[in-house]
Amino acid sequence: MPNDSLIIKGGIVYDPLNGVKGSIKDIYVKDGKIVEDLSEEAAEVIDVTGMIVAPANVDIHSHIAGPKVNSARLMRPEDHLRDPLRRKNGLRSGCGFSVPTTFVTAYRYLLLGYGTVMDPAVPPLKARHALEELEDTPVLDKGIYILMGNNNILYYLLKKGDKKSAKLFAAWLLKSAGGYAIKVVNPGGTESFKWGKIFNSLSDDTIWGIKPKVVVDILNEVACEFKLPHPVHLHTYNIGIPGSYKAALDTINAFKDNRLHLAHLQYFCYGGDSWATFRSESVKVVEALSNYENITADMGQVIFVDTTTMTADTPWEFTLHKLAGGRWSNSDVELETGSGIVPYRYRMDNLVNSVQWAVGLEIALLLGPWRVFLTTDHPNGGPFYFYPEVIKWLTSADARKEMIEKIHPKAKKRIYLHNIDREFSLYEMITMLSAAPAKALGLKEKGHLGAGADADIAIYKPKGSVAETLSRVEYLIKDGRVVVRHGEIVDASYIGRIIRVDTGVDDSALSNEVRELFDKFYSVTFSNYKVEDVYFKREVVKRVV
Amino acid sequence: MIVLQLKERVFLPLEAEVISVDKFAEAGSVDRISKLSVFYGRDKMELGEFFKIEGSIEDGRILIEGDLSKVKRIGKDMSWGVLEIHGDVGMHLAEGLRGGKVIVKGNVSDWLAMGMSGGLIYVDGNVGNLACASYWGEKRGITGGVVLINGSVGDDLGRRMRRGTIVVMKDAGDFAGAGVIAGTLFIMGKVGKAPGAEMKRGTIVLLEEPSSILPSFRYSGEFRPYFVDFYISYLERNFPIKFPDKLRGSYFRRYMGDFLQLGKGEILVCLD
Amino acid sequence: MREFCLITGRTIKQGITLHDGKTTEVYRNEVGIVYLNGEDMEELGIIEGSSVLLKTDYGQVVVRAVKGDLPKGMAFMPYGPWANMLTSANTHGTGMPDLKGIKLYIYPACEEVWDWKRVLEEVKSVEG
Amino acid sequence: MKVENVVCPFCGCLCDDVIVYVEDGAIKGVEKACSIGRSLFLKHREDLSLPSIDGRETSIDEAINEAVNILRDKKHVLIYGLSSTSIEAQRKALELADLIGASIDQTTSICHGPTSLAIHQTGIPTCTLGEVKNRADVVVFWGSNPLEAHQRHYERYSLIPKGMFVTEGRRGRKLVVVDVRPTPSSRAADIFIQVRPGEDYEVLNALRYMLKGGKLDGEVGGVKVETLKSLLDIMLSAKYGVIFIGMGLTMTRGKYHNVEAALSLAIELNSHTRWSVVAMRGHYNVSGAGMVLLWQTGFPMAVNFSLGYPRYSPGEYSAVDLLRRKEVDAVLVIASDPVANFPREAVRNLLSLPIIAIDPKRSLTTMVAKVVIPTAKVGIETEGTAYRMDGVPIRVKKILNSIYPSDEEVLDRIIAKIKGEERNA
Amino acid sequence: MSFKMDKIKDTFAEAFKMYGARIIITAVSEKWALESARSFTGFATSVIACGCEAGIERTLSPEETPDGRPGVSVLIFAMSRKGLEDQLLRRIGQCVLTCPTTACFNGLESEEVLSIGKSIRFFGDGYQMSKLLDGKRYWRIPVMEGEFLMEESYGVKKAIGGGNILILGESVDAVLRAAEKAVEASRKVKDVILPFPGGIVRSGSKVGSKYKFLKASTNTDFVPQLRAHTSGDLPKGVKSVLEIVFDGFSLEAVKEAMRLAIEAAVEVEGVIQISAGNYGGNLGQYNIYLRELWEGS
Repeated sequence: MPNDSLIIKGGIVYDPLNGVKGSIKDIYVKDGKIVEDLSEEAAEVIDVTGMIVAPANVDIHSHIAGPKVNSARLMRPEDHLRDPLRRKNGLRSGCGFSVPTTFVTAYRYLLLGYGTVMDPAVPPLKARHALEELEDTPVLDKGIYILMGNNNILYYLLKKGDKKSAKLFAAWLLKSAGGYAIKVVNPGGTESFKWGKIFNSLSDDTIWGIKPKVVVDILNEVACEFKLPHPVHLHTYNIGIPGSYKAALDTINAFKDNRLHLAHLQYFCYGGDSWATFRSESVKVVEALSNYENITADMGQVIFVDTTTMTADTPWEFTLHKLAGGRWSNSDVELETGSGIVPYRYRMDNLVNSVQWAVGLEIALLLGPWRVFLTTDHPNGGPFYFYPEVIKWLTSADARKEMIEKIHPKAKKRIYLHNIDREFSLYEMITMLSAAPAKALGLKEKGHLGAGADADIAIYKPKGSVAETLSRVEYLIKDGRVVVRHGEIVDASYIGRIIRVDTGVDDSALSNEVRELFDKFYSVTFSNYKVEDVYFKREVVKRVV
Repeated sequence: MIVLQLKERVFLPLEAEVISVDKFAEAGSVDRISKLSVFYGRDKMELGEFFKIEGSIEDGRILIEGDLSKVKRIGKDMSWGVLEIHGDVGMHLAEGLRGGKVIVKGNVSDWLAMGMSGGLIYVDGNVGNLACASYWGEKRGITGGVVLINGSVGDDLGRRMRRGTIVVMKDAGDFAGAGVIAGTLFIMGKVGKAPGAEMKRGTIVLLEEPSSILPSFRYSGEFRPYFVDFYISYLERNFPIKFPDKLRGSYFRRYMGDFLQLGKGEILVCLD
Repeated sequence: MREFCLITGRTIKQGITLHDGKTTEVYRNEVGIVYLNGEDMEELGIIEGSSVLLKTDYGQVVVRAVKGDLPKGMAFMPYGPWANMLTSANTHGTGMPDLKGIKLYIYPACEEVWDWKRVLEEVKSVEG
Repeated sequence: MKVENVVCPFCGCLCDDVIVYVEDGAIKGVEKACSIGRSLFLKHREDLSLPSIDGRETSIDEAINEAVNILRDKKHVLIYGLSSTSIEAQRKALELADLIGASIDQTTSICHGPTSLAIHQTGIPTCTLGEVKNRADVVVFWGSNPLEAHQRHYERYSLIPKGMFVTEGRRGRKLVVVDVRPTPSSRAADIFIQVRPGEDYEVLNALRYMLKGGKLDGEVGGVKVETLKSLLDIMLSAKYGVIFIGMGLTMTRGKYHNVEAALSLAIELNSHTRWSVVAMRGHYNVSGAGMVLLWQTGFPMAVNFSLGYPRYSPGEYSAVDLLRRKEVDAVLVIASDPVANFPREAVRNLLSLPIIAIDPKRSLTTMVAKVVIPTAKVGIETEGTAYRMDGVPIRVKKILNSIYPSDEEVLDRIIAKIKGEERNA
Repeated sequence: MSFKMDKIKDTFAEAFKMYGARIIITAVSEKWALESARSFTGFATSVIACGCEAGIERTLSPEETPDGRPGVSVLIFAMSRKGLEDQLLRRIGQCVLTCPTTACFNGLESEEVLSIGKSIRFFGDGYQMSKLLDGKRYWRIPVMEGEFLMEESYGVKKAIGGGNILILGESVDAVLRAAEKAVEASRKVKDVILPFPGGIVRSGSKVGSKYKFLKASTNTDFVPQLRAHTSGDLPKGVKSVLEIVFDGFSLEAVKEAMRLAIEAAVEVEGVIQISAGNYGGNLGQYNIYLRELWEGS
């Protein structure tokens, strides 16, 4: 390490979790952690007088690595062609745009002030793949959520009524795959698509004869009983279609008693009964959510760019392929899940896209920074490095007005955004980017600058507006190392951590039946299934029992 | 006019996208032009290290002489002026051409005019594969301009072209006009396998019956397409090109397809 | 002169002998080989196991001729240095050379099946 | 010692149930592997390469130094191979390519490269081999011969096994083989369709046309239309169908267009029932090489770093083309044998260039290389990740020790030396 | 010319602004190009009742036409853009599209254009095809005979209508002979057409009528047999009057055509006077003084 002690001197500190709201104070760093005090002689002093000092940002939901991201890369050479990045300062070269290469992903996140990014959808069978990509996504701390909502073994056990085995299996799966949280995507829907059926429901019988709600309930119990730091991360049914808000209401109602995270909520706030009557129903969803502090969400904001959609919601991607035409990739992963990919361009002159754009902002502005976090569901709504654009819209009603003038003229009658005056302050924005998602993730050492926190610190030079200020860091300190200095990456030579949970459920806890199912139906042997420790070169294990 | 002469043969690829009227005009003087950067393999070098450069760019004309078969990306994104090449030339010639003329007295390698949107290319020789083709994964190929090739071309001519006119006076390889969205191709020699595969709209005019027509194309009669007379008159009058006499006023056999797509494209085969 | 269609591909024996080593006799026996249709062999007067000279537009090689279950007019060779004496390096802009479906001419030969050294000599022999 | 669940590092099947018996530091027995896999394990110490420079035996260190000298001096190096080594080594190869502004290509360009090209154009509906085992009631092998190239494919994944929803195994499946010639694989088929060489595109085109309701008669590509009609009926009647595509599509006339047609057929069939396509990848980690290339550069093969950033151009930066045009001045071969596998014209130019060969085994390439660096065999003497043909990553094992460093280590040392850092051997 | 100037009345022709277009009709032969052109220009004598005035400008050799086939150049004038658009649609649709082997091109480069092809293409019932060449769009509309090729857009520009001369003479024979000569002479001029049958009109008109529903009526002042009721400006001995009307793209071209027409007519025996129709300068924006036609020549 270049220097294991740092004093960040004279900055204007924003630390929402500790209630610090723009006080001038020094931050002390030792051995990668924030400490109470430090002697000045031993430490490197970085004078940040006049600059904004905040916890490094945390992205709760961004598809940056793994099989479907790589499949998307394969599908889109023309997308990479437009955004090449040269090798310089010892950084690796690569390509950007909608599915950036791993190094470029890391570099761009770092310059935006991020220290932690979570990939939200990894099939356990291919977890190694995600972890390998994350190893090539340097500096950032990363975690993966494990897809379980369509797992055949889980359904099999539930059908048998063996809830205990089901729970143990889920906990084992999370551990075996090196996951941080349980991810559920259109429960029952992905499996049904393997049978050629489009299935979207919580309460209808899946092809297993089990209602998806039962599966999510069990997974909620797992999250609860095993004290998982992050609750079930749920992408519910009916994504993206007219009337999807009913699915959101249904979902909220079904799981209102649990901790829960609703992924890219924006896509579940649409009204209307056809594309022609497509409209925002964000207010209804916000109303339903306002009573349940235990449920968080992220935006899934839409940006008007050519991007690549990808999700484990395979029936939805197939539907989108039929709607949009053009390329379609799909990958069914044995017994577990699947994924679909469709390139898509959000257009300002498209009424539906215009409404989608507004909806994301509506829910964020109405529910506030502690409840809804900034994401674009990268790259589904647009690449993550468009976040400064989103910040602009969240922090400036004028900027929103300007956009509303540009979008489809009929959109205004279908949205609420023009009625919302709220503008997030710098403090609120920092909350939304760091403190709140870290809290929702249960990452106690992230998202704040109190003693004991990881020394992941973003330092910004104040510029004309909040959005401009937050658009690029002047310094980024990661684990106490100066990664960005004077707005340029100076050190990206280490791989960052994998943050995962250990549920304590080992192979021995699995019933013989599960082992038999495994041996019979998987195409890899049981002993070659579990992700080996070698894939966690630097890791933080959250032991939860 | 500015004249570039290749000093000696190069063996490794020389990336010379700086050779274009736009970039020369921007540089201004011969001195500054010769300092423009090129890549020889991984080495960044100056244009003047490879070429003897004389003249002035004021009239927007460039003449290059020598065996340029390893020199790539000449004329990238050029928008005006005349670029004349005497000698064989390497890959990616006139990529993204927007305007002006590129004239080659020699053969051209693969990937001629990818992403072209306007201007004229005239090649008095043969052209390689993927001429005027869409980049991998790109929905659209060239979106305009006129490309005249006096010799033959390789495979995948005009892939997914959106607009524009391509004339090949001799043979074309396999999958000529694959995925054409619109535009017109004339192939006045033999054509390889599967012309027009996946084409949506657009026209492929052939002098000779192809060896086979895909099952997804349908025979659609014989007729006199008067627009062919118009096209050849236009092209012959404006460019140094002469179509076979047989074409004028002729009847054509029409195949419509590709019915895997819209089925609104056509292959017209000139009848005797 | 009759024209044959050359197809190259994998065989089990090629896969097995690969691990003996590419310079070994067993490898040559299994890879320096062409499979032909029985009737074709009779027509050409080629005796099972005898040497044949194969020629394409891209090169020539001497290998052992063996009867195989093939349609008439087709010749099959396992992937390897011998087959690649006959294949075309033209990739048509795709990176994939023409490795299957090549026009082939077959002549009886009295020469022994080439070994890897002879193959490399032949590679170098013609200036391009 | 009996080692169970060993992963076989030969073909894209990456069978992970192999049993290997080790005695006195050598492999004495192999169970469950196919005949090629057995040969690989049992003969892995035969015909090994030795460290050498210009044919003169030397030390690993000297060979590495000589390699560094070449790589440092040359302006445009081709790095080629990669498909038979670990992800770890492939990563390093890419880092090296980025560092020295090389072109890097992997064996897929002469294997399933056209499949990648087709995926760029259409996308691909695909699945893991376990889905085939559990669901597929119709499997089509098009231009591939698994019984010779992927010997346990039928047995483990595609034909024989009893799956969760195909409980009868072989009896629950229809096997269709499409090829230009009868093969052992076609003999096991319920339906064998023999296509005239080079006309697969037309046949696929006809199937797609009929799927869209088009009427045809006579024959296409040497196949009677009625036969195609019945094939289409079988395809439509499948609950879950899988097309396995092989070199018969990628290497013949039409190349990526053939694959594009196969992918399009599968995509279009998905409007009726479920169909997937799986490419029958050859080398055990050729998929992985593509994966690493994709996540580090955005492209699956044929990448050039001359300008300091990745550029992709098959037909330009692909190995055969670079050699045919002689556009490189040195070649670094990692775990591959281009001298044996490339067409003559490309080999001729290759022989005139300085070659650095990193390979555990002797090959025609090591025989003519200027520098040979032997390494430990991945999957026997060193561990690492490999990706099965369906993209499932599996950890290959270390069973024995080697006196040689791994590919990863060799490349890492080369990189360090070029960067001017010394790294301990 | 001055020696005959006394026969030319010192008056002016009153011309007005119109919109004009040039259409080039080609076909396999001049015959069929002409057939189409005649049909196109038929019933296009006067805007008052025809909606436009049109005429054949000249025939074109294959070298002169866009598609290398024989062709005819046709000019058409109307009082407004809209009117012109309407007439082009009708006439191309009914007289060119319908006529065997024809193709229809724009013959006037102008910044202002009318998109006609985009409407007529629908005749193709979805089977029409578009072609874009050198920035111009063309439509290929399938028809039973083969295909109808037409350009999408036609240049229009402001033009002059109603340039005219009146030939006053001592007999019908004389004025007709003179008028024929005048027509022949003026047809050499580019950019001008003579819209009436054979280029000649006998029923010159004045603005208005005693009948409220009529906008124009016979030009009483020049009707010899109505001398009893009129002002008596008509010279003695005039027994018959014929008019030639000129429409063109420029005042210069109209003037040139009028000048050549007068020169040819005035020489004919039996011609007493060359005059012109005007309405005291109330109708048109242009007053073309006959005697000034020779100024500068």
